[in-house]
Amino acid sequence: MKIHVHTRVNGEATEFLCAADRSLLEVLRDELALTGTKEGCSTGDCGACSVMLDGRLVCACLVLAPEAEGRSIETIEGVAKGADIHVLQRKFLEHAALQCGICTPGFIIAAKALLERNPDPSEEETRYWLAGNLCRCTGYDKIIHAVLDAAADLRGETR
Amino acid sequence: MSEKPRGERKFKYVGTRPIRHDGLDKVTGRAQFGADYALPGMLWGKVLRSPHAHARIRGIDVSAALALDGVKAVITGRDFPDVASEAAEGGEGANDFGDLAMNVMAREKALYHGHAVAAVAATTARIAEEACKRIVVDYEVLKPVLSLDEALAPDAPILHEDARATGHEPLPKGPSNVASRRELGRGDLAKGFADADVIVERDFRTPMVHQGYIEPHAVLARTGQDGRSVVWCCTQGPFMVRAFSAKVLGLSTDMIKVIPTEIGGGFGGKTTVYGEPLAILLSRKAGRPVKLVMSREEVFRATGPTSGTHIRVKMGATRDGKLTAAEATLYYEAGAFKGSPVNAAMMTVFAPYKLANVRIEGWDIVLNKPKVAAYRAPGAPMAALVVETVMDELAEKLGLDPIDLRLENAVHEGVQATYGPKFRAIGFVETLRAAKSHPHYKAPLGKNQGRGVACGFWFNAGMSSSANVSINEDGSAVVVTGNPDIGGSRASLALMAAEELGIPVENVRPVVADTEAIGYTDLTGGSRVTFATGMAVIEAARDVIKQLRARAAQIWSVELGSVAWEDGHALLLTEAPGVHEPLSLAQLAGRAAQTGGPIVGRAALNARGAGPGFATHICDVEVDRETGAVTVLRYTAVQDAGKAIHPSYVEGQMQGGVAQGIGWALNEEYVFDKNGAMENAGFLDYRMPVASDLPMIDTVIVEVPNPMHPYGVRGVGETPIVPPLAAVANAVQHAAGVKLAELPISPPRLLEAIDRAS
Amino acid sequence: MEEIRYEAPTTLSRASELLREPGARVLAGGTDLIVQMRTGRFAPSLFVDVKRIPELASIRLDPAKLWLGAAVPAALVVENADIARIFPGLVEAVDLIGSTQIQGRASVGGNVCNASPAADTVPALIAIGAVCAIAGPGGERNVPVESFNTAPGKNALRPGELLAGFDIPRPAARTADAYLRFIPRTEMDIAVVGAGVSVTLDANGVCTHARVALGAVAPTAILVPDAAAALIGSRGEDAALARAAAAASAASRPIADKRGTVEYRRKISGVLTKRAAAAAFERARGARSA
Amino acid sequence: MARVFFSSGLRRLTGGAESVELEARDVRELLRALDADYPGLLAQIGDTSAIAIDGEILQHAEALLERLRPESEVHFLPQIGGG
Repeated sequence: MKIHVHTRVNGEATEFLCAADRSLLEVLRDELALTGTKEGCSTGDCGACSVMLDGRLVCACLVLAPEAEGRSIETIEGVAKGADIHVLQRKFLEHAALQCGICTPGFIIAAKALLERNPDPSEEETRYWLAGNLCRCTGYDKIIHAVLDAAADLRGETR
Repeated sequence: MSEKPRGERKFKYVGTRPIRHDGLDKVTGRAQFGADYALPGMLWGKVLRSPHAHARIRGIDVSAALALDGVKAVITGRDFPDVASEAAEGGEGANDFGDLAMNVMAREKALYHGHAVAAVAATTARIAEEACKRIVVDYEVLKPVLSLDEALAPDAPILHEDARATGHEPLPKGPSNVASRRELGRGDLAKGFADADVIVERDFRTPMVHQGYIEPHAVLARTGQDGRSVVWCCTQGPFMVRAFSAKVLGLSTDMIKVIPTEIGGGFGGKTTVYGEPLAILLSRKAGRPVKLVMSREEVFRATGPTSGTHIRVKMGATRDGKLTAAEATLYYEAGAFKGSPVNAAMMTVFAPYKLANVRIEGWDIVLNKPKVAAYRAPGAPMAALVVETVMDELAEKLGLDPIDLRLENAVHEGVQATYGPKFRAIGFVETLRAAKSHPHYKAPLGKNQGRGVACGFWFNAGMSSSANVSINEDGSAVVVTGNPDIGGSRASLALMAAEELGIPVENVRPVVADTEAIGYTDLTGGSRVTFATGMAVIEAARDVIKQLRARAAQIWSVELGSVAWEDGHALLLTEAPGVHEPLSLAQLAGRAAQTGGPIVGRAALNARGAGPGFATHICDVEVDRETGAVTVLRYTAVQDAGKAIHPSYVEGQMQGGVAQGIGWALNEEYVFDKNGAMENAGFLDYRMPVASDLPMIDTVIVEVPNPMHPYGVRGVGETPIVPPLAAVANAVQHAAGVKLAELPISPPRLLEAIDRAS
Repeated sequence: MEEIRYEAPTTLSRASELLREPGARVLAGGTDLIVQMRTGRFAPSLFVDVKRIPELASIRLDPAKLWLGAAVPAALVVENADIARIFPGLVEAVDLIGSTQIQGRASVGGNVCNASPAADTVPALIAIGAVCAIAGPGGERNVPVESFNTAPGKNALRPGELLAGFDIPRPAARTADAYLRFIPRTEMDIAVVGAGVSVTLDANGVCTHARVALGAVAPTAILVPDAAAALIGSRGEDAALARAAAAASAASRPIADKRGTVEYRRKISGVLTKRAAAAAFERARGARSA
Repeated sequence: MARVFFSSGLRRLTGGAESVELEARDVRELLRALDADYPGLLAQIGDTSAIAIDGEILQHAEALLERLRPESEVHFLPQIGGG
């Protein structure tokens, strides 16, 4: 017996059917074709599947799809508003903060959650907040620069 | 078109930092990676893997799996043709097609825990998993070989009874786990050591470590009624996947088309095939598309780590710091099939130094662990670890600055490398000087803090590349190549095309084509893309320019020779300027039809003249003497890039290599239980560095042009992972006052060393 | 292959009913359960999502005690200024549960019920004398945290029972707690050793009451009275801290595994006890002046 | 006369010689000449080795037709791969 789940994804009312043991990640990718949310481990250790669930940063691989009933979900596909990309997305591009790019959606979702909570994070706060997002290409250097620069930009400063 | 004298060339676009062309898709989630493709009627594949590290497969009963509703195909070793032993060109490292075929699907024996023994395609992933559980495999469990010492023991179980050691005598007679033994060297070792005032000897062991790319291997295969297969997969080499899969399945190359998806990291680990041939065979059997995505656990258990090693190095030097002799013995784990990177280790181990008297012995050993795959400068980092810790100790004993000792012995143009040939123009000395004059090198250190220096070398590769450059009607350009973009190569290739054509890099669209849309191209590896494929792009762009000049000559009705190309315009070389206004690329493109049709430039080459890369790294650490915890405080990497086409991505390669090297030095390792099962097959316990583990990583790009490349480019991707193991180890040894003999330098191991020392 | 079911009851009684079904498992944050299911350690037939039960989802601070609902996500605990002020050690422990993403889901109750010897919150809760409030068919019963877990992966819950939350007595004056764990990385790791300490000082800064608890050095987190005794009567000077450390090392009965050897865990339990105690004394002194 | 260098591993087959000069226009000719002078050497080198000609490292197969200059230096190397 599949479960009928009603939810909002990136602001849009979205319904889907799923088995009780499906993860939100599987439903986003395989049912809703929102493949911007990536799977790196399915054990909550890499952060590639980071999404916002009712305004909370979570790993979609560790959320059961039925739990999304009545909840709102934000994925990487919802970060850019129409033609305008988010400051974080722009800064990741300007700072060359991605190499292969597989971890990038997760980093942008997680960094956005950080800046919404803390508009002026220190380098250390940023590194700890993002410790759940693995990147194997960059050594994190340019990612941290991009996030701190985006924060400054959002504060109206120029670094 | 005359090439400006090397080094004096002024670049307009090369060396700038434009936003990569594929960037927007990757920050918005639109970019499609291996697992992001789906097709109507698609089945889900799942692989059944051996729960034993060493076992004879007596029989496999798949009937219960086939009986399960939703199961459409099951394959085992019996469904594959026998593939004869044959050296596999086009991949990385020493591959053998016979071994490769047995690695993707076990036949008579399962040779490591996680070795594929069967695969299923079903309508859902859950059904495929359930079907795997219902496959009955009759194993005769054999004693596994889990360490180099066990493998070499006289009574060791033998992995491959009918294999014999190759290489240089003396070799074991009869069956053994020695795949090969080789010797390299020259001069008089005994005399060299006799001439030494100081001799230092070190003995190190390093564990298997994984490339750790974040994207698990994924493949989607579709086979038509005509038996032709189309394969979407995340690989470093679509042409390699085509060739290797065809070989393993006994198909002709033209039966397989490979469409490379975006690739989520590889570092060498995606330079061979695992699931690709399985998905193709399942799709042939089921007559429906099959998607096969590895779990993270499968990636760790069944895809290429790099070798665990045991390395001994002995070096001698005179009082004034001249190296007189060097000897190395290297034992490298190949995993279940021959072909560790020990050869490269033999050639790189002493490569940075002038040495008249050298002896290097390299052993390639098989044991019941996953077959190793290439990993960033394969074989070199572990060898450099030992040599560079020895150099550090020599400097200490001689009372010399560690960089000065290296400067005293550093190789340069014209010096004969320890592995044979003479070096062309190289930038090793320049990296040492830049490191020595860097503020980091003079910065004060606090209590329990230490600084380490280490150097590294990597050959870099050339190999085959094809490129097409076509001009659009409006004068913009499309650059088509066959190398998956693993770290910004689209941008650097576009920059080179823009430089030649004289148009803004934004007007150049770089495209990664499939195996039927571009000429043969070797894989994205060996730090070759910007060098070799870049060379092809430059040549193709120059082909375009030649055609553009001809079109202008036609329009002006003058000789081709009197038309030059400068800054995106054709100009008439004549005493009477202004007779003909210069024609822009856009103008010429607009008149293409009337001057002979579309303008398309082509190049296909086997790039010669790859320039060796050298690096010098400085690392500061702090040690907690009560817990053995190590904190990396500061890190500076200096490297000769020849010419940095897109400096941001050169820096990125350097920073990424350093981060991987730090993980290798401090925490990463394969932990096996007594039966050969990996105990830490996940990101929680296979400890790759997280953001809070690392400091900012400073980079200094040195540019000593490679004389063999039109822009002076050298590969940069691999060299950065060579020095960090030693840089970190040297720093820790100074901070803690201990001598290390094993990686990783994990807290328990370091605390033990500290307690022993005090 | 029979289908797995999912229920999200809104009352304790309904949850307790559902949990009587064999194969039913409580789903709180899911950060342990879902991984264990994927790796085949459990094959639940029914998920009972308890996050919609008010008692389990609430934090309540009254003059006598703090009520911490079992299903409250770690992030809400870490962000709660009152808890941070009163129980800094507990917050330190909760803040060590996994990544930011994990803390958005993982609950203190789940961390305790999972009964991992290395769970970070358990020693911290033991140090501050937290009590488990268990709801079930036979009504409510209370069990001190130190006796809730019985073995690795095993706890005191009976069929139909679930952990509703924790009653944590508000500390006396000049009382403070601290929690430290050791991991090889700075984040994303399982404790090699964890140490929770709570001390109460008199007006002269002399310790009158102390509790020391260790994680990851025995099948379950352990209370170490000898270490506490070493602190009582002291001002937290080095000699006392050293005695507490020795007591902690002596009390730990660790196993050797991929995360640490026996000797190493013994040593580190001493080191962390010393450091956590020093932090607790420091805070308690501050609490006095404040 | 191209000069061929032998690493220690090969020297037991060259009577200890570290290098020899040979008359050869390309690598293929050079290998033939070596085989004539040092039986077993070619077998030892094998067809999976790499060959360095004046500093350019080539896979055995792609090296065969390389032209040799009178002052060319040739080294036999084990095969390697990058990542």
